[in-house]
Amino acid sequence: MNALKNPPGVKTTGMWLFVLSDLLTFATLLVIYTALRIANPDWPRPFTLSPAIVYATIMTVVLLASSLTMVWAVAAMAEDDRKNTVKWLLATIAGGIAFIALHLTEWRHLVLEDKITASTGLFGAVFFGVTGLHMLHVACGAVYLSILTAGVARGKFSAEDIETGGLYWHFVDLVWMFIFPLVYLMAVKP
Amino acid sequence: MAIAILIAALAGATLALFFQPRWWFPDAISAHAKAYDAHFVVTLWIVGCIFVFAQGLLAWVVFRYRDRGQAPEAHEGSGKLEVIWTSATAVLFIGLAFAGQGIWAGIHLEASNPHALHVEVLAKQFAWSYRYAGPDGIFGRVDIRQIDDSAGNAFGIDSKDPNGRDDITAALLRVPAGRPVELYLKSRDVIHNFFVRELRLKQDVVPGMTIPLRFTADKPGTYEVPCSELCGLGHHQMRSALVVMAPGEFDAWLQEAQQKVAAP
Amino acid sequence: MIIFSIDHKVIGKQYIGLALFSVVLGTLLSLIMRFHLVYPDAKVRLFQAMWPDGAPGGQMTPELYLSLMTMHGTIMVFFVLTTAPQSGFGNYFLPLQIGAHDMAFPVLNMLSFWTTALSLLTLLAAFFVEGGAPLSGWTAYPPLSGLGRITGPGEGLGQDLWILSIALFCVASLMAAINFIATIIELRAPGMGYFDMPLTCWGWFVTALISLFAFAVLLAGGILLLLDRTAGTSFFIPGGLIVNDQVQSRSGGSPILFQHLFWFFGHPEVYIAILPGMGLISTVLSVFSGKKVFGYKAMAIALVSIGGLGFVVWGHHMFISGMSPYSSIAFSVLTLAVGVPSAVKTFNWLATLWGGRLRFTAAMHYALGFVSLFITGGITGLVLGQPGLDVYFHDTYFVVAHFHLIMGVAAIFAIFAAFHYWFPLMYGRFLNERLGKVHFFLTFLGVYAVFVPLHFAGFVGNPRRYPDFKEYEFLKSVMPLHIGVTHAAYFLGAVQLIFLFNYFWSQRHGAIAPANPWNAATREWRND
Amino acid sequence: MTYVKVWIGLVALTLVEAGLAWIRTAPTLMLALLLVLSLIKAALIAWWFMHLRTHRPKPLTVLIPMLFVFVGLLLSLLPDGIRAGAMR
Repeated sequence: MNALKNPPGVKTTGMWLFVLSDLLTFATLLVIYTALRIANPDWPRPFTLSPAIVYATIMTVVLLASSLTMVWAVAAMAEDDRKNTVKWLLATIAGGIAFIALHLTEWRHLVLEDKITASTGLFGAVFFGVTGLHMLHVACGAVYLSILTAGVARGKFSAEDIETGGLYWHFVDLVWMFIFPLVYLMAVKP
Repeated sequence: MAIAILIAALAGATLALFFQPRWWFPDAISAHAKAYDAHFVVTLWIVGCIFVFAQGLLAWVVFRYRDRGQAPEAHEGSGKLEVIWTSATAVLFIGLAFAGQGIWAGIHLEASNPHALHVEVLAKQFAWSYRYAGPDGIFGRVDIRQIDDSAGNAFGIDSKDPNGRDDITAALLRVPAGRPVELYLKSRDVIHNFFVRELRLKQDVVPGMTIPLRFTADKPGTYEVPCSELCGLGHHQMRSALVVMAPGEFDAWLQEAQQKVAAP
Repeated sequence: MIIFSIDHKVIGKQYIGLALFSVVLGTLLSLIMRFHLVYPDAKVRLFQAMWPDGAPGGQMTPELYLSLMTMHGTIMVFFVLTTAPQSGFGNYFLPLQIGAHDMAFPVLNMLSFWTTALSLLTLLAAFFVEGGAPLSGWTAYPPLSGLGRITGPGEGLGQDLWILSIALFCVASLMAAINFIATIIELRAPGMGYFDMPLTCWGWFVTALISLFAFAVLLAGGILLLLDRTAGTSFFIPGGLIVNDQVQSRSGGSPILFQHLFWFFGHPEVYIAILPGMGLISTVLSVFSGKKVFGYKAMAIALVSIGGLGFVVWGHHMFISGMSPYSSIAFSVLTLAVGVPSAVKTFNWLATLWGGRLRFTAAMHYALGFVSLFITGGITGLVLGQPGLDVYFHDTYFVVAHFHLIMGVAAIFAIFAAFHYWFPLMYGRFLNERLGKVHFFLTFLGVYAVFVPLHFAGFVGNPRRYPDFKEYEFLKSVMPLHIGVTHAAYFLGAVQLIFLFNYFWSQRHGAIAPANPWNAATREWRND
Repeated sequence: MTYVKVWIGLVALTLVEAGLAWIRTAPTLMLALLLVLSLIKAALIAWWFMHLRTHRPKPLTVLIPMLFVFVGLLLSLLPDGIRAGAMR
């Protein structure tokens, strides 16, 4: 069976391939969004600057912060400092959970107060479709990192495993860098 | 050895089928359709020559180099040959692509004719309706809440719009021979397809879009219109017809239809 | 743990088994369809027993026919043509050919197979739910597929399961693609450059790259379509629809956008099916003519350019869709351009044979049959690639004949060649050569007898996806043609039993194969 | 502490983006600016956080441009978005 070990770098290569492919999935959603928006000049722009955009900006900063802690976790693991790795991984997971919590609060607000759902029109469809898929990725990432954390604490996993997990986490962050301006900022009330 | 003969025989049989007259295009009834046929024949000759050449060469190589105990020659490639056949096929294929654009331009890139007869075509699961603007030459407004197939108002012509009162709806597409016709294709539910074999025209009818289609039919007759985009379980029964009439006959029909609309 | 094995050889065989099951099922569906086409009024007890709702009294309903057609297409394209040549033989032989100990991610490999199996089960489940299997074809164009059960039978839960199955298949294929690419990039034997790999590996490599990007787009399309169906969104559904006399509340979407997404995947999918075969055929032709592949580098480059150009030609499936007519011109030129590397491959195959000493083994027969079918099926692309001409042929039997020959039958001939060529490595025995040749001759004959006449139904303008041809005057003339094709199809279906018998019989009773029986030069035959 | 610097840059760019909305930049100009800023942010994340800088670039030198090509290709369906709007 798998008696021989893979040379270093295989896992990160695999993750990069996944990232590229998943980026294309997100890009497709955003291209469809663009095409629909072009086809519908009366596209709704429901977001107010405050609180909606302020809120979304905070969410963005939280997600960015979790990327920073992730970088530190990878760096710590590279020096075989498992204690700090666990610490920073936990911080990253906390950031991810905070992001999801903020996001769900925002969804709740949209559904209950602004009466926007996925079926009320194309804006809702795009908004909940794109952010929903992204949130799913964040949630999967939180689970993934939890598994890594538990493993690292028990002495399992190599620096490359953490590096690979980091790639995934940063990719989720990277996607948000497009969702925030295109879905939120381009839908601010004129 | 046997395979060489089989390849040659099957290629020959395929070729022979092209000389039977039974299964072929129907008569062309417009200038565009005739141009289509002419370009198709050119394409067919090119394709046919490639077919005969390639299959023939394959059969011959297989026959010629069958195992007779000879030593295989040792050539692994030739840059010169690669360049020659790559550029030759590139010129041929891409040239063909450009040569074919005239036919395409004849369908979609020609300007609308101001004297054209305008007809709206409405597809739904699983029937076609046609609407003529009537003497005022203006299509009445449409209101989807007034759609009522049983009352003969498949289009949902708004009863409040005076322009719509003289609109004529029909189950067959009747057009005068020799006059340009401009269709506006619309669908009420799913994607359908408007196909007239004799015009060599085929266009999807997409819900949410109004797609224009222009033609001038020359030869009177009745031509079947099969739906050619899968639209559900009645797809194969969604039949209509294009009736090309002599101009006098068409005018008489139109007049009669107008009188019917005017006197409810 | 033979079931959840992470050994690439076992997984490869599992994929091949799955593809064999699927191809038998898909073929049976097509034979039932062919029967109904020419005897639409016949009452068959068996049909009633199998589909009490779909064939009341034994007479098949149009919706049953259309659902069989949808399932036939889906099963054949996804579970046969995508799995067998790439995931099946690729998994088994790629690591051997590049000198790797296994695929880069064995567990991912196992997960990928089981996701594929789950996807197949999900698809088959559609047969058994209320309303039956979907009837919107393997292309599933909305709004027909996007509005739910209101558009017709099979469009309820059946269509949901179909989309779910495709989404699962996308995920599985992405996993497999990541695995293939990572293996080729990272695990080649020391000293083996990209241009030292056998052409089979190039075929798998380019196919995996295509999969990585094509399935990502299809996945997005599938998600959006599923949202349209279940969450009430309207990505692909325009406003003002009245379906089944009910006014629909959705608005703003565009059905054409789905077609773009679908064919952005759908056209490269054709190459996913055929590129591994092209790689293999190059090897087989070279081995059995006792020569090296003519123009190895040109062949590798041609594979890459077919893969690349394959992504810029999807619009030729949409010439009549209402797409911008200017886009059509661009897509047309690019489409005919993709014919160039295909022609280059054909010339190189002929040049490989030229001056050789041809040993007519069964595998060689299939390889030569592949080349012949590739030519026959390929050149009609020169007709269909021109939008002006495609207007007449689109959605007629001409198209059916074209794609069955090139992506269906040619790819399957490559699979037959692969079986005969690699069987000694997989089972230590030969597939029976004599049976193989008999099977080849009968199949080759049958394939031409089935698919060449269908072109002529296309000349008459015979639309595809019709359950019967009773409604139209002009289709009466093609009935003799269809009757002939149906009988040829039965002949063709029957002779496949020879192969199945050979496959199972030879595993136990075939002649014992020595090491490297074909005298091949590639690594998998080496005993190390 | 390069990572912290990069992070501050990312936050700053985010604030600039939000600021563009605040001062109500014209939509087309704003879209163009946002796309440029987002690409810069994405590049920063990939280059520093995802270690693209030090990753053996062998496969990625081909695959990342490929991704851009495919996104560009997808954009060719925008004319049909326009057309769908115009033919309504």
